[in-house]
Amino acid sequence: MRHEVIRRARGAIAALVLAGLVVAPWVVDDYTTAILARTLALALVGVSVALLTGVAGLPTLGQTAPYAAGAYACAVVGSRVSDVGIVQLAVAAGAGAVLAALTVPLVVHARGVVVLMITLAIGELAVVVLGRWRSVTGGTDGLAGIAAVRPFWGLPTLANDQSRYLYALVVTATLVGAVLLLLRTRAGLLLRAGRDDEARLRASGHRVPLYLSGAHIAAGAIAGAAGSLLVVAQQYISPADFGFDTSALLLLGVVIGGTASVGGALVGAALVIAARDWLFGLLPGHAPLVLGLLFVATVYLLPTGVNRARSRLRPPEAPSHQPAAPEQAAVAESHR
Amino acid sequence: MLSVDRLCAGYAGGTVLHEVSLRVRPGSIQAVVGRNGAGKSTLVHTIAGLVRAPSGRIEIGGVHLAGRQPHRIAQSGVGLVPQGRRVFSRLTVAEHLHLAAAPWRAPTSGGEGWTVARTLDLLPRLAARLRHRGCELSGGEQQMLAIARALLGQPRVLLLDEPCEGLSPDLAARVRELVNGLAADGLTVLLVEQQLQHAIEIADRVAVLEYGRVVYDRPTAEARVDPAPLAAMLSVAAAPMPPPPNRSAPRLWADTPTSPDPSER
Amino acid sequence: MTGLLEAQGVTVRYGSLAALDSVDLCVHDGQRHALIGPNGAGKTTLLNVIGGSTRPQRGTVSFDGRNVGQLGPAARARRGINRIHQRPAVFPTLTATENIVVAALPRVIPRRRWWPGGRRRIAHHRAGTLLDQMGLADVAAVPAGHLAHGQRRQLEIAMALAGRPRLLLLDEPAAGLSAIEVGRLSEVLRTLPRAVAVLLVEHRLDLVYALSDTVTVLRDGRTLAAGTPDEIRTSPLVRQAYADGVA
Amino acid sequence: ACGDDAPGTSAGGSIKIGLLASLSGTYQAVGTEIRDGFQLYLETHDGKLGGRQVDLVVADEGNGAQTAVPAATKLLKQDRVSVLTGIVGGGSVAGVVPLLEETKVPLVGSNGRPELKDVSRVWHTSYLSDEPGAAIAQHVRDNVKGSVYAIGPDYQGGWDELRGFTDAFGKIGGKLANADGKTTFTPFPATTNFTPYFARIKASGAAAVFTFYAGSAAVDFVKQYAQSEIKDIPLYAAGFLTEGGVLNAQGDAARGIYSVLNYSPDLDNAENRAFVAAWKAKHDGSPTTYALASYDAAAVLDRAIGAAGNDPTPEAINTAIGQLGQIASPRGTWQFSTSTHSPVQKWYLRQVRQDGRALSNTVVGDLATVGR
Amino acid sequence: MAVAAGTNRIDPYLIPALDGVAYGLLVFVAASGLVFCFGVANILNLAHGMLYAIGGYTAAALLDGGWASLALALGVGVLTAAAAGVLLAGLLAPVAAGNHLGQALLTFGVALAGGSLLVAGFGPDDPQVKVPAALEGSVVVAGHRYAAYRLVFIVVAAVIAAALYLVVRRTRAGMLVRAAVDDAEMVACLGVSPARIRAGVLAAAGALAGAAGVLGAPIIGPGTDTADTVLLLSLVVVVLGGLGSMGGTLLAALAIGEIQTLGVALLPSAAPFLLFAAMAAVLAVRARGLASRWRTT
Ligand SMILES: Nc1ncnc2c1ncn2[C@@H]1O[C@H](COP(=O)(O)OP(=O)(O)OP(=O)(O)O)[C@@H](O)[C@H]1O
Ligand SMILES: Nc1ncnc2c1ncn2[C@@H]1O[C@H](COP(=O)(O)OP(=O)(O)OP(=O)(O)O)[C@@H](O)[C@H]1O
Ligand SMILES: [Mg+2]
Ligand SMILES: [Mg+2]
Repeated sequence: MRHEVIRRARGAIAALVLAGLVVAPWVVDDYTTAILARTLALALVGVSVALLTGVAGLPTLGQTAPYAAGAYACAVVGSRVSDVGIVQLAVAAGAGAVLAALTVPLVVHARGVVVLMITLAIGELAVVVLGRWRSVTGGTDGLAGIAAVRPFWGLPTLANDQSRYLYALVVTATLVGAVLLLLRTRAGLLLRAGRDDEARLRASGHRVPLYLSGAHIAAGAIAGAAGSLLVVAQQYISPADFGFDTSALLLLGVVIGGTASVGGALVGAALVIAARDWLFGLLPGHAPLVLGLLFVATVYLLPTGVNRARSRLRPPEAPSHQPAAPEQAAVAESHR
Repeated sequence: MLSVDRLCAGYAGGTVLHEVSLRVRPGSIQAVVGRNGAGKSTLVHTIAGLVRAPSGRIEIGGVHLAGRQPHRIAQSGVGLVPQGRRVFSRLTVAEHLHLAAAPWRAPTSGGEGWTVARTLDLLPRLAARLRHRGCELSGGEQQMLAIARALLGQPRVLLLDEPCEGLSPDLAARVRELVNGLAADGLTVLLVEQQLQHAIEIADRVAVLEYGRVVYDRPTAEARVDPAPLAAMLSVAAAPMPPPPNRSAPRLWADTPTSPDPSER
Repeated sequence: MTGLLEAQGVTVRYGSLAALDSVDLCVHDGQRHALIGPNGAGKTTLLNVIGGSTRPQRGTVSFDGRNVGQLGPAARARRGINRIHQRPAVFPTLTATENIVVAALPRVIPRRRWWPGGRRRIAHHRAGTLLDQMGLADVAAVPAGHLAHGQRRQLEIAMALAGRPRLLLLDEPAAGLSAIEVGRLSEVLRTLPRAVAVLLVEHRLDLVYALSDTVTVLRDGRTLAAGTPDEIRTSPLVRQAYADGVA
Repeated sequence: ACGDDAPGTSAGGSIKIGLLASLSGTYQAVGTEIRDGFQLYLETHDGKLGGRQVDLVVADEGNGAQTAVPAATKLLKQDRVSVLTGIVGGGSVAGVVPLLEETKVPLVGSNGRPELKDVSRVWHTSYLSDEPGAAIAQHVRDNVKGSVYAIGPDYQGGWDELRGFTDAFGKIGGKLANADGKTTFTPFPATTNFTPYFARIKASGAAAVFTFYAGSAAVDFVKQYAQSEIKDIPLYAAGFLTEGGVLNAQGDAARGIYSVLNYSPDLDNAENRAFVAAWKAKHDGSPTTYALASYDAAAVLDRAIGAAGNDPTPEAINTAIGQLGQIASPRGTWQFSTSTHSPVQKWYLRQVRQDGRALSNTVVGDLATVGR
Repeated sequence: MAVAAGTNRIDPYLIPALDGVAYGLLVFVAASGLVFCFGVANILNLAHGMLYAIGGYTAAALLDGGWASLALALGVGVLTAAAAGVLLAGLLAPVAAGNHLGQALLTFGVALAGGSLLVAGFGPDDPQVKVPAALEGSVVVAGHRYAAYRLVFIVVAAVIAAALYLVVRRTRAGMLVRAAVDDAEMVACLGVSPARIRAGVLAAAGALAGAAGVLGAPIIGPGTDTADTVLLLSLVVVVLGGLGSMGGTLLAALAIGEIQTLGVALLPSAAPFLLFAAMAAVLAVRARGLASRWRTT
């Protein structure tokens, strides 16, 4: 059976990658380790983006908002309350979840590209707020000099790149594992069903908005946690870290990874971010050019990952007797 | 006219059609029946170029078509009434007709060409719905629209995938008459039909598809004489078969009082 | 006694066109009620109104004695109104089994609530039996998007049954089914528990007469006639309606 | 985890210097000037600083911290440079500082300069963002009969530039025309259309306008100003409004604008004549303050590395910079302030005037010497 | 003067209001390419901003203050951008129609690469744009001086909007484009190549963007981040306008214009939030409205 083989191969590759990541800090130099740590944080946001975009069918450009909320919450807690990683992680996740919960009313009823624009607005607004709320965020110049964390009570603080990286790796692995488990349950099934044909899901008695809200909040929590990882990895945060280009790159990374697969999203996002950071150091002045060409190339190299018509933002109009999804109705409006 | 030779086709999931061969003479109707999932639509789609055929030949008037782009095939005179209507949901009925109409394409069948007016008085219900968009039509109306769309393309070869699905019995009967008449005008027709009776009623040959293989392909005359084997193959009660179609005079507009009771047919 | 489903004075207008014009319909517990009529008569629209996906301009729909006019499709489904659509609607990327599981979940009550995956296991079991009943066992693991047209219709019927309906709305269930599958379908419908009421829209009149105990005829959004199959079969009015439906 | 050779300095008496500047994105124009300025100094001093062959590693700062930080990490942790220079954005500097602390490498910045708690390793050859405004306040006070409208972009740079002016201006009894007496800040970089603000200025009855914009925003502002109904109200600005490439894009619209800056190509001193000549030999157009600051950064390093002895470790260079004293420069001599580690320098009043075919910023007077 | 302003409260808002209209129409013109490409033909083209920039740089390179040069720039800009559009269509070939995220990936890549090539070609500094002297000056409206060139867009926008509407609604080509959105395979079965349609669409979209780039250059001039600005505004307009309805899009553009000008003039403190807050609110409310129309549980 072909699928079987593919699944096995995927498993093997995943195992290899994980092993590689574990030994990485001892074989590569500090720079690479530092970059990797930072990349892990962003990849984790990528996972939350995939959860919404691919699994729940809410393509998002706004995950930078809960991400930022988590990061700043963590920074504040770190400098004023506690330097214990677990605490900061919890607070950050909480902050992300709360922000996501607040924005639920904006997104649950929208679909496709409309969600994309609403979330984009949310992200941009978040950045503006960060820039002006100087007492807490330090304004557009950002927050520096954040105290190093200790993963757990009684453990030493993370003083060097290796330790920070390993901390990020452990957290990321745990959270991704949790997400994968969650998707194996009924929740995953229902989300996929909703993405396929929402009207049908309703017609068999499911509370779709409830599920979507749940997914949105969960994604927010993950992004928030990722935020605290960024603080640890970078010891500095500024609104620039949460700007539009970050969310755009993350979305594209997720697309490259094949929207519906969490593992793919993780890898995709990581690759895109790493490529960017690496190129800006390596090819001063030509990074955007090369990055752009890479994107174009991936479309041709990864036909299966990208060219599936499934990841459409505007599904084909439903047949007459199924209620049209809001956005199609929007189209209908416009065509009256 | 339309000939399919040892055609294999399928999807990523696996091969569906195994060495299917059919030969449809000009002006004749070839019926294809078979269980759900047997491969009928796949056959139709492959001929229309919507499904790639790794091996086998598809010829129309001696021209090899397999592997061509769908629009090329359509240009060479193949009309399709797909299963499930597939009308354009955002276009109004009028726009459908305007789009499909190809007056510049000479009517290749013997009869006069199909104009919007002619299709409308064949399917009067559409005339009353000109401003409705595809997604605002009832199932049957969509089916009518799909038929009209195919006719307006002035096809030489017509592929009908369950054209009567969702049509009221009388309208279905009228559509069968229409198809019959078209054949009389020299059109080549491939008709996929679920109800054997209806297939036999107008077809010249009937083929049975089973798991993507042609397991039966005979003139309907034989089936009329001895329906047993065919009926057995489709495991239906061997009901008395309808009389052979009268091709000489298409009775399109002769109003035939039909009743909603099949037992009276 | 009052019916399980009562629709009164239901009117649905699309611009100038009246798809339904003050239609009354009453379906009793366990009744097999057929709804026929020429194309565009308003059958599907009526099912949509009952199912809750179309809101009528006028008229009330009450189910099980309660007015459900304000409820959406999901709420009605949870109360026991399940349906299949005229054009088969399934979850294309989910396998046939998963499709049924999803449809079954809302009405599954696990024996041990705290047991993880309890609901799922029950739903899976139900899915297995339904697939066998509908003769889809051999495509159980195929993504619904890869099923043939008829197979999808069968699958959606199975999904509707999986929801443990008290009222089953069937919009042309036999359309596109081959002889064998039609046979199987009528078998399934015949063997439905009496508790389940069925509202059947169908153009295959032989099936209608065989399966239903009451028939309502719609035409141009109005109730033309209602009665037992035999009355309808012989009514010249109905005959005329169909004939006109053509011209 | 790898090779612990003394960072930067390697056998052949050469030294590794990292230059971080925006070579792509919004600030590319400034970034390239900064790179060219530094390279010009190297070329005119046969590739040596402090007698050591310079191995210059350039990295792209991009649009801000999110790209600057990883690039700086590469310079500091992979290339292990012994000095970092350049950096356009204040935010980028803020983001790089923690890395400097960690790697104990000094930064000789040549542009952006945020508020910093600890400047022990941070030096700037440019200026503090609030200095231009402070320098021109007195002149505006003396020459404008009436209140002045203050408007600027809504980000750290804008806040500082305008605070510099409004504070000094207020101290000496100047009055702002702004409705609430507070500076008007426009969303940045979102604002491309300034006419609504011009309407408010008109309504406020201001006798002059003080502003600060750079890059595209500067072009939009000036062009729209010249077409607006307040085009006759004199416009005073921190120099960057009409500095470098933007002046060309603004064209005639910029004519007559007053600006304050620490440099102008037509300054008359030996260093400047040499500098401008060398620059014009390689590039078309005159050098800007950005290029100058970077050129001076090289000059600073030249002397500091020379003074740092035969093992110029980052630490040694850092201490050496602190003891440089007066620095002769195309902008006139200046020196590092001991408290802020940025120049104590003279500021000039310039006006956009016809100069041959092209428009240019001509010095029309000296302003205060500023620096703490 | 302060008194005058005091006596007449509306006066200071007159120019912003008028400017809001002109600016909104400019935005509409800038977005028109995307309106057609994404709104109507459902192809998500993130390189739209780059196509606009092509027009802008052409204008900067060719305009010398004479009318002839304006015509020339317009011609060249339109042609180049249209050609770029066709190229884009070629690149898009392997991406399934309706696979927006795939399209986003590819076109975003093209935008990045193309954008940096443009900057490499024309230099990082914003170039100067010399419009004909007649348009350079300013006219007096209701006692206020006002940039003449901006008024030009009232005409241009009207023309483009009308043309788009007619083409999309009335012509066979327009119908084909819309049909291809619903079911490209069936369009093919009518004998028309979907690939051709796609190429045509992108060419047209390119032409529109190019024209907008040339005409808009004096106001939203070419520069390092023109592309992003234009793309963002265009996306907002298209989605806010309800994906493909010409009337809706015009309204959206005008609304954005007013928000960016009158809104700013009325409550400057909220300026940075206005645009996105308004957009999110409107979209969310509309979505909820539609949702409640077909009744979520
Ligand atoms: N897109 C697809 N991808 C993979 N497999 C498919 C696809 N479409 C159909 N199949 C498979 O091909 C087989 C034949 O399908 P097809 O639609 O041709 O049957 P059919 O004879 O038309 O059935 P029906 O009478 O229900 O229309 C079925 O087993 C189906 O599962
Ligand atoms: N969304 C809509 N907008 C406008 N008109 C509609 C809409 N939906 C249905 N109609 C019209 O209402 C009438 C009834 O449609 P309905 O689908 O109920 O007919 P039906 O009885 O199901 O016919 P069929 O047997 O062909 O399915 C049709 O004439 C159709 O054109
Ligand atoms: Mg079929
Ligand atoms: Mg119907």
